[in-house]
Amino acid sequence: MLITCPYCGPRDVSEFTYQGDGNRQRPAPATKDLGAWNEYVYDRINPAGDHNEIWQHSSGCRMHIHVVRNTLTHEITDTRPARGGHPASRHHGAKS
Amino acid sequence: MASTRKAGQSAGVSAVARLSALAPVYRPGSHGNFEHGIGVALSEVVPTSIVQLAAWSGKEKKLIGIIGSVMGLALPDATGGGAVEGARAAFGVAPGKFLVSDDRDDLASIFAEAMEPDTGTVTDLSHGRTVIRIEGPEVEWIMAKFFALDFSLPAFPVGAGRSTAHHDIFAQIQRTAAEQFDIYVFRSFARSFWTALCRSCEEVGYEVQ
Amino acid sequence: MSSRRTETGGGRIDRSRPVRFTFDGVSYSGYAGDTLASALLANGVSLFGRSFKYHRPRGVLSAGVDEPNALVTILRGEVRNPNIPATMVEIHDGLVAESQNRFPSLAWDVGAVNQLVGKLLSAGFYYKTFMGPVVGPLRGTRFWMFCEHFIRRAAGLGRAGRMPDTARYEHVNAFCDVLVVGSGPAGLSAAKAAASQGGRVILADLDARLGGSANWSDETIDGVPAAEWAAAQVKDLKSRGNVRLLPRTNVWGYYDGNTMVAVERVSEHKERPNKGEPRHRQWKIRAGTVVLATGALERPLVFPGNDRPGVMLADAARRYANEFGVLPGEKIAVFTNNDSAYGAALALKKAGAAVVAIVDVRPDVSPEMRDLAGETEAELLAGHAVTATEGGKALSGIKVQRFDMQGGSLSGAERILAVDCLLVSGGWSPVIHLASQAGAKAEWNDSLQAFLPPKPAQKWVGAGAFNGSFSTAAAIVEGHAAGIAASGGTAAPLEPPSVEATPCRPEPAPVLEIGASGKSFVDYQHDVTAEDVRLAHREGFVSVEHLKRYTTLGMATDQGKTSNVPGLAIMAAALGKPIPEVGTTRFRPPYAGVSIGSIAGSRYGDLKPERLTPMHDWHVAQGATMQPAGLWWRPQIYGHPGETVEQAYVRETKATRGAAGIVDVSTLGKIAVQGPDSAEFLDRIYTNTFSTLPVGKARYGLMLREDGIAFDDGTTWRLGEQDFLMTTTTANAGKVLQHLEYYLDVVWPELKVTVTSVTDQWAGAAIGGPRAREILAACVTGTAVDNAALPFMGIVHGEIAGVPVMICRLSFSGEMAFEVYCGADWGTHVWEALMEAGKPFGLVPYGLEALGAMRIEKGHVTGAEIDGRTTACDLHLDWMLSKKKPFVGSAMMNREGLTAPDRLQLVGLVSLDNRPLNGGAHIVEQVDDKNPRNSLGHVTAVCYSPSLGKYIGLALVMGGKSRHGTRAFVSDPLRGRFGPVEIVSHHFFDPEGSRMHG
Amino acid sequence: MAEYSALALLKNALTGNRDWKPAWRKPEPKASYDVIIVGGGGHGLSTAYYLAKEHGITNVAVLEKGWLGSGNVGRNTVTVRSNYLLPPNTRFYEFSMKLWENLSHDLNYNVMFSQRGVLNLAHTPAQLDDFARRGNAMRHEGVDAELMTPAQIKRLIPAIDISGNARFPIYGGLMQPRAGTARHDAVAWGYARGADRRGVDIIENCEVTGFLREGDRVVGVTTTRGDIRAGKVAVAVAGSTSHVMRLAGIDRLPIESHVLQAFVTESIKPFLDTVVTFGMGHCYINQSDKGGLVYGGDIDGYNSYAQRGNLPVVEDVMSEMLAMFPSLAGVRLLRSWGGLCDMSMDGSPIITTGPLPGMYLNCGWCYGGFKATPASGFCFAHTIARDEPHELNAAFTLDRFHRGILIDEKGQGATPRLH
Repeated sequence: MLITCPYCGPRDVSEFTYQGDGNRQRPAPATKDLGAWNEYVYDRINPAGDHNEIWQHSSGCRMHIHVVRNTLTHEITDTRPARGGHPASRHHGAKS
Repeated sequence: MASTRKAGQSAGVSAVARLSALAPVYRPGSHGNFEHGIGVALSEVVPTSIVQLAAWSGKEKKLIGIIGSVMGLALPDATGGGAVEGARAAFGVAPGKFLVSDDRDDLASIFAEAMEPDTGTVTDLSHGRTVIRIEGPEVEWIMAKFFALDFSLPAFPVGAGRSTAHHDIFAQIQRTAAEQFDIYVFRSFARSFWTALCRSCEEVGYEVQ
Repeated sequence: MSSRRTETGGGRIDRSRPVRFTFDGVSYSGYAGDTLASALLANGVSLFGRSFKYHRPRGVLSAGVDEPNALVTILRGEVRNPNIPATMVEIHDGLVAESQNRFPSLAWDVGAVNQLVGKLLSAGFYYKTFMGPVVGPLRGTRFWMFCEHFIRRAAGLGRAGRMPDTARYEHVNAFCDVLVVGSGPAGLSAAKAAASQGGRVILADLDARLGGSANWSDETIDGVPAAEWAAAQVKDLKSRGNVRLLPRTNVWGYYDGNTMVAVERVSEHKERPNKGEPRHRQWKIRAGTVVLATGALERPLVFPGNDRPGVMLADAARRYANEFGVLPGEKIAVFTNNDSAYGAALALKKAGAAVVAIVDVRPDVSPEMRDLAGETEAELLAGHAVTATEGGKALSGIKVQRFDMQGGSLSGAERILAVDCLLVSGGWSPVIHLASQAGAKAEWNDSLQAFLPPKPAQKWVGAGAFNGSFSTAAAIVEGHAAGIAASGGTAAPLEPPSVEATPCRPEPAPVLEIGASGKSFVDYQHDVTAEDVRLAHREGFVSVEHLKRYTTLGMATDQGKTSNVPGLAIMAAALGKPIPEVGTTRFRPPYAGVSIGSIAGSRYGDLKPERLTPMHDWHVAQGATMQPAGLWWRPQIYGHPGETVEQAYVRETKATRGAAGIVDVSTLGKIAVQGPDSAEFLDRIYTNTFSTLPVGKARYGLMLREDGIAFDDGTTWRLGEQDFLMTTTTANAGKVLQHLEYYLDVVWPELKVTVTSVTDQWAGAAIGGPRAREILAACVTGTAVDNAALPFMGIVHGEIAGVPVMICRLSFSGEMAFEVYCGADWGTHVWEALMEAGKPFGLVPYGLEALGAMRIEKGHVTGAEIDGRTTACDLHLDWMLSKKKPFVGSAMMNREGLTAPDRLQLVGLVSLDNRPLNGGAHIVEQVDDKNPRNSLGHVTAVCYSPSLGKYIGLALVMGGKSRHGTRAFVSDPLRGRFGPVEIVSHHFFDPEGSRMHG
Repeated sequence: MAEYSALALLKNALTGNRDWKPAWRKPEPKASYDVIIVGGGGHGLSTAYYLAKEHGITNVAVLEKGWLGSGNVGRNTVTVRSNYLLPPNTRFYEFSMKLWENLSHDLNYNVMFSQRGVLNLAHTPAQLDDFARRGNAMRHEGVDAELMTPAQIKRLIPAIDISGNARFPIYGGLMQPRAGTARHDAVAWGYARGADRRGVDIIENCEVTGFLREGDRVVGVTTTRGDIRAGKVAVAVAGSTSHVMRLAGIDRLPIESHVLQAFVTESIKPFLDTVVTFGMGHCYINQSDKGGLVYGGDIDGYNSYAQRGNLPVVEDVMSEMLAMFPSLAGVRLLRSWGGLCDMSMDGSPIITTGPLPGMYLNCGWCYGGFKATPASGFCFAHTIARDEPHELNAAFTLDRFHRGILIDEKGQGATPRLH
């Protein structure tokens, strides 16, 4: 599998570390709502289809990137720096 | 402010000779299948200073400018963009991050002076990286054994840099001539990497300079 | 044994270069260019191996990678390479090959007794028996294990050696615009077309000689023999700078992102490799587009006795004759369901064999085929079938009967024909394996009786027989189009070349099995018969996967290349359904077997690189015993002659507590945290506060995971207002860096902070003990090191022996101690200077054991306690949890499961029987060495404490703190160590810290 | 249906093996059942078997979307062990082990359970202490465990490299002698046949497309073969858990589906009689009765439903295998494949009532579900029949994640790729 790092270009998957579901929103730090924290840490949409996820180019520029990858075909349709913010408008996984 | 950073993030300057990580395994001479010629030559480059420069978002161009004035190198504003001139080298390794190396032993301090904190940070890595140079007609072939990168000249032009890894060994690579690459590896891994490199070069015949 | 070598012909062999080799200890000769199969056939050898289950004698079926029968072991000294098809072994002087799965010899094999009980050994028989008695000594699993012992010894093919393989295996990466797999006419044409577009092209083929079927097809292309045409194409490709040719290369895996994996047999065809040359080289090819021109494989027909040595695929026989100048038989017959075998018959006729008969299941044979049959002077038996074969270890004759293709019935008198070779053809199966691996289902084509490639799921285009286009002219045209398309170019379609070939319609008759009595083999190697397939049907194992798993059809080393479609056809007939409704199995990597060494590559023998500290050579020179710690090597002890490990660390500990000791701490993770928001960032990451830390001071910090569990600890030094140097445990250095980067990139991108690994930049030495300060004072210049200049957790900058150093006064050992950091390249210089300065004070170097002993005495936690399950409270680090600010983990650390009263808590243990404790022992209230139970927790670390004169340990014990002062027992049934301990506070030694605070 | 035995085999051999009957029926689905089990893998089938055997509930259907056993029971590396550290796991897997020890008889189907031992190699003293801790934990739960020295290991496995020259020398190992291997397909088929003989309907090629609801309560399923009503609906679909539960409106679970690859070499003569795991990295290996070395390593480490993996893990596993057995470099990999793993957030399973009324859930087996097959079915059947967990699965709740009562063998927290 090749992942196109927005900085380095297409690189082998072995250079990347999977950092999991990119749909999760960390609650505001002072939030006391344990339900929100639990959902953030433990609960996953886990779709069969397009999935928003985060990878780190750990054996490259070390940037974290948002990736949209189809979990049925492994086809990647979008990558962008995670620093660009949460791609909420491209929410994937609710329907699959 | 700059002075504290200089004190904190630099190993400093000394007349005491520095010990190469490769010392016991560095064996000058011709090795491997060299009867029909030398495919590549290996050497350790010992730049006195290796410094990482990182710009805050939006300050990348400013940093490139500072590198230009301190190093006398004009960096193209592109992925891995870099330039090399004798012992002076600079190349991009990550968004807004550059590795610069030079014979000047106080390069980290020079950059710390030249760079405002709101531009970015300066981190001295002079002792933390070992630089291995590989050159010769078979250089792309040997590099391809180690790294999953396209080493052809159009894909990896002279001066440009790339960050990658050979299994567990992180490496930053700059093409310093058409048939020459400088590989920056972590000092602690340098000996393992060198040994593996030598072994892979046996096939084409190699010389340690 | 007579020579079967023809007088002339054989484009691949070099008759001027004879080669000597041995097979089963007998010396033979062949020619350069021969395969082991062709050379042995030329020597008249017909028996090559024994089948898996019934140990039936087997010859050579094919001429390529699909070979199910002729598997051999290649010996290189004591290194054994089992299960290699003789058809894929290029002979060289000194080659040593052995047959397999026979005892005592290939000709006389006792395992052949299995044939006598063949009906008992039907598919899946082992599921129905060997269950053994319900009671008695063989109850439970014992009876099965007793039987299994013998079954295991009877099964298996070749034998693997025990001597480490000394050959070299290597990887290389390649990038290209177009990878062409297969170098037959389609592949050559594709490569040429793609190369003409200017991109980078790689052409790979399994075989040593490029050209594929052109090398043995008897055709002419544009007026020249096909083999010459192919050679010219290859020459042309070779001359181009943008083409790389990879013969002897098995492109075995199609992974995501058009990542293709191939293994090249670099040197195994040579008597000895060049210096540094690998045996196998794995190519990882990232291809823009792949052209699949992988051709097709001929299938055998299923009929009684179809596995007799001498029965051979028709095209393979043609290949032996044309490419190797070898006649697989002198009197041959042909048995076919399609036209292609006629051309093979003619080729063998031309090469000098007598063609006795062509048996064709089809009643209506085209006039062109009748003409061809006439040319071979063979009797044409249309509407006939072979119903049996005769002979022992070689074919002597076949039985033929009239055959009704519609009903499958046999009629009329049985004729016996004396032949020594039977060529069979059951039609062709395109090699669609890579396309299937790429992630899509194959599609059945009824007229071709074959699975054709699926729609591409990745970037590939197909050409030639792979697509089901079996004519050479079509292959060349398709290849050209594929090459252009793969390059993203547009060009006019190629004018079809003029190809002179024997006429041949590609559609076979839909007959793959002749239902006569006798063992008819579908999967040769695994001895799966047509009856086995029908038995699977009777028992309900009807889906293709159940069929495969129940009968082991297609699971042999050839992966069903020849047996897949015949097996499906028989099942489909039994079900009365069309073949596609039975399904096809998904092909998975590898296409053909690949050496494990080639996939491991350079990591074979090495696995992981070594990480060495700047002072490594010094430690080794001083006789330190080095110990792995992750990838690092660290000194365990600096043992004196005759010392045990315990004696050494006790000596080192005593010396440190009595005077001074020094330990290499360069492996601690070090991360430069820089930028205007660094302090804020650390406040969020650590449980305690760093924004209040003054410049020039260090602070011990604790990090939690988001879920509230303890993650890592270490000191962080404030070197400047915006500059921190964070240290981590050795083991977690990488994980902590990643943790920090994640929060900076994903969670708080607004923070202006950079984090950089500087572990390798700094050599670190921790020097501690009552004399440590004096030693520093004796060698440090440029700064004072007294209490005022360097208070506890203070940092100063100075020089040692001309080298700038950074010294922080902190303590892991519990002594007055200092961590001295300098540039790594000066590490040994500074270390030696410290040793020299320490000499008058009794300074000793100490290793991990003494380090461990001293930290246990102090009750400091490490990875054994911060094990991913413990909380700050469990470790009595709750004093570090700030209540003034949120931090990572603060929201979740108080959940009910993390605060339950019965959680394991850190305690100290003192051995009350004055015997050593064992790490990993458990703690119980009552010892029961016969029936250990009711564990309360476990021992995490142990040592002899020289300071206390006792064996002590740390443990995680249920409700630990409330047990202080109580008695318990260690229970270690694994090592038979039981004994009383007192549970105490984990602060054994100097709990007030008066020594380190000085 | 006829008993399987050596005698039956002989009798049938004499009649040309023509009288064997299907191992299980192929019934049409009925309009309703007492219990529907979604998922015809090992766990679903064993659940059906124990519902019938232990609880007398036989009006049961097992619905399988493809062919029976097409999930993980048909694509794992066949290891059976109970060498766990944490008591809830140790007890559960040891109970499973006891069921394994009598399973062939119980099912009248030889599942080829072979107690050849499972050996974990340790490469540092700290790792050996860790293993001792685990072994002692097992011994305190009544499970067999032994520590082995390098010399003992060499005697057991002559081909292993115990030389101090190895990059990661072997300091010792933890052995569970009663652990071993079983024939994976036979387990599925044996349970299917056993359940079928007790009246359970096993319905293949029947994909669940939705759940029938009355209010909150689940009262049946819609399938590609029509609607089927049921008193209780149990879900045991491993890697497809999130997908199936989403059909019931549960859109988030503490589960990620990952791909795990497995490998087999060509057949070789007996080389390795024990299951061995490599400690510096992750590689486990055994040799099948057919002679193939069957082995695997880590999951690929990203969400996937593709049943196909990628090259990096393949290379890692091969390298680690050769670190143990350097003589195997020339032996050839024959086949690789991928399976879906329902990775939970603490690495331990979930067997529970709910999350909706009328529904029962069995999932989160990560890549260790095969050895659990008997106990999983046994406990899940109990949970379904009694509407409360068996004491052995009482800890395997769905709400334990939120409550922080985790069963985290590896101490990796909510990072499924690391479990």
